[in-house]
Amino acid sequence: MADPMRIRAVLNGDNVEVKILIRHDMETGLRKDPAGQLVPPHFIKTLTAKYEDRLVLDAVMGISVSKDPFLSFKFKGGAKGGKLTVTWIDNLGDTRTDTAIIS
Amino acid sequence: MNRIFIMLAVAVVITGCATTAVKTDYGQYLLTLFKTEFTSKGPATVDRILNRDDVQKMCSEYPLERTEEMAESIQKSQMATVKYPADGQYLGDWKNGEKIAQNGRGLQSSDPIGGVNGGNCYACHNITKSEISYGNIGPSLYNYMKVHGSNDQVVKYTWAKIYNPQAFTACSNMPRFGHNGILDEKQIKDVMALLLDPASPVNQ
Amino acid sequence: MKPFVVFIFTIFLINIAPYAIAGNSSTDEIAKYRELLEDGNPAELWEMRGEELWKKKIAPKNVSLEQCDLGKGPGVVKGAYVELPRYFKDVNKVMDLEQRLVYCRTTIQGLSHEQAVSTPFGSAGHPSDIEPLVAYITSESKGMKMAVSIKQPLEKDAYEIGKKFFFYRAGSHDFSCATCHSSDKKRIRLQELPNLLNKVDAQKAYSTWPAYRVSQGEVRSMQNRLSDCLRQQRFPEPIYTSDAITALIMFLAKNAEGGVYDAPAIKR
Amino acid sequence: MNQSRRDVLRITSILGLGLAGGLFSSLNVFGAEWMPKSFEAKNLADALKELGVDKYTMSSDVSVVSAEIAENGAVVPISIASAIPHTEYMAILVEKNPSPLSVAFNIPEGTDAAITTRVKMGGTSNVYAVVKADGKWFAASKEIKVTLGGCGG
Repeated sequence: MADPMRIRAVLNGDNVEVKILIRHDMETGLRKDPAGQLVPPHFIKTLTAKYEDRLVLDAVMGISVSKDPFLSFKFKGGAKGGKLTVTWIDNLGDTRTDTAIIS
Repeated sequence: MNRIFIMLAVAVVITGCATTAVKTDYGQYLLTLFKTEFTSKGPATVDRILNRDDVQKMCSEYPLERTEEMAESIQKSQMATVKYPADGQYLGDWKNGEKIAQNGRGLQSSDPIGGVNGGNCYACHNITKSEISYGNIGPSLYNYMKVHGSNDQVVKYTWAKIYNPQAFTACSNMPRFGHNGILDEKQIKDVMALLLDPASPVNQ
Repeated sequence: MKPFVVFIFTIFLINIAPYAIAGNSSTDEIAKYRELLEDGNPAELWEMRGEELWKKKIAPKNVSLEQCDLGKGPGVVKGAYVELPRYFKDVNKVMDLEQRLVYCRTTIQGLSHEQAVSTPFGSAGHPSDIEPLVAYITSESKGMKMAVSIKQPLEKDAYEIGKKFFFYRAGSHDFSCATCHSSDKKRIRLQELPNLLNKVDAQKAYSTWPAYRVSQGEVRSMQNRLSDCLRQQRFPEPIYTSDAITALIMFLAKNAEGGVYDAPAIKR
Repeated sequence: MNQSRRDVLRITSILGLGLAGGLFSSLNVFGAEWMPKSFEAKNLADALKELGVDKYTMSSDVSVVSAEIAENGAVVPISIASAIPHTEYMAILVEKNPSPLSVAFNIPEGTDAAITTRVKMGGTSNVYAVVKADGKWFAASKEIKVTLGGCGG
């Protein structure tokens, strides 16, 4: 159900520079809809990024990460053409995995 | 919808050939579009944009410059609208005035009918030292008393300026808060106190 | 004489400095905030979804939008936006992008008008199909120069009506578009207001819409942007894909002529 | 028809179980688990305590980079970084938020201890970067002002 992520992974010198954009509402559970009803919480709890089989980032998130989350980081040891795979899971059990090829 | 634009187009071609009154006609077409395409919502009624007073009409027609006679006639007619407080008390509670100055809501299509309107003064004016998020469409009002004094004349001028700024500047960008019923008499007193109470942060 | 001048100048500096610096550093920090946002623009997610929607066959006719003529021939998306709004012969009418999309959704894809204009502006949990389509189509004009035409008589009419609209003062607050957008270097709160009568400002403003608005968490189209301006102007609500708004868009697009298009952007 | 539909369902549910099981167990092995007590803590001190931070040192080797003024509190770009060797864990906390802990990262070997993300801020507040290196905790903070913007409506 979830929309695909936008993942960029670019080799720059020794570093692979990674930028991830995720389409997710990140509902806090504190917001009221126009009818005045509380909108239930719906947010990503965990995210992992793997280069091939190696874990390169591992995040846990709360309700105060912004809507449509953005993450940017760097790691060493990646090669052009290698695969970077990102997976997130939210509090309702929705999950999404996308892969980018390092350029 | 399609038909309207086609009709308008035909009208333009005809009048365009026959007369020179094309310029005013565009205004008429715009009114037709307002009538057919806009809907009243909450306090924001269609009537509000269809039926304008002479000042709105004149300032729309001559938006960037106008003759001295025009300006004077607007200022004179608007000065006559100013109602001073019946009890002779001009200053209310500056703390409430600050709230009014911060509040940008009221009278929008998204606002409730009969809700409390803000003055949104900070949108255009620097007012207090502590609020860094202020606009510059209007002049700074910080240190208002130091700059203008606080004698009776200044107090009356300030009241009239908030009530109907066009009494002093024809086609001013500032809303006519009193004349157009945006703020009531008590609210204007509170905003007056924000500017003219020695204890107000404006004068600290 | 000289020391006296210096003395006065120093006093002047001391007096104005604290305010001037406060004002400048605030706007500098806002500029920095915006720069940081540009590092990652969620509008790209809308562009991806929009491209998918453009190519997706949907009921009732089971066809995609790929035969939609945005002015440069059926299916041509590249560069279409910098020439919109424009006159379309098949309807004998000036249309902006969103009107044209609704037209294609009804005539080519066979949706009813109600279906074609449903949820024009998305919100959390209620995504719009139109905003992603707009994001995709506009992104295909990145780097091109704004080049709307007002040669066709109906295009010229739209421009003139839009100009009237821009200066039209009405409502409880006597506001028009011009109230906030006809002089240089003005701010509302800390937000800089483009002078839409000044070419440089008009180009910069127009070429960065639509945009992902961080305050709303959605990509907002030009029809949405102007409707929201009107709301804050205390005007009543225009129907979606109103000709009055298209006329206003035409006026603004023409003022931005020659500006290099760079949207969807990211904004407050 | 019914039979095949049931098969599909069965396959899906088995896959679902397998996936969920596999994923969660791999997370347990490789990554962090979501810590309800830390995320639900209502003030900075409690959030730090739940993270296991008994004491920490403010360090100039840790940084929080952002604009000093945010035009909108819903999206505030924040970069945190640590120049301390063997930084293995980093977290962002917004002191005045109803729940201060926003996000935390395990930094595997080979990954830079420098991450950029975006958080929501209820209002003007100090934002903390708290990092763990060689079992010790370090921190840095920066005040970010959240302003009222736009036309106010």
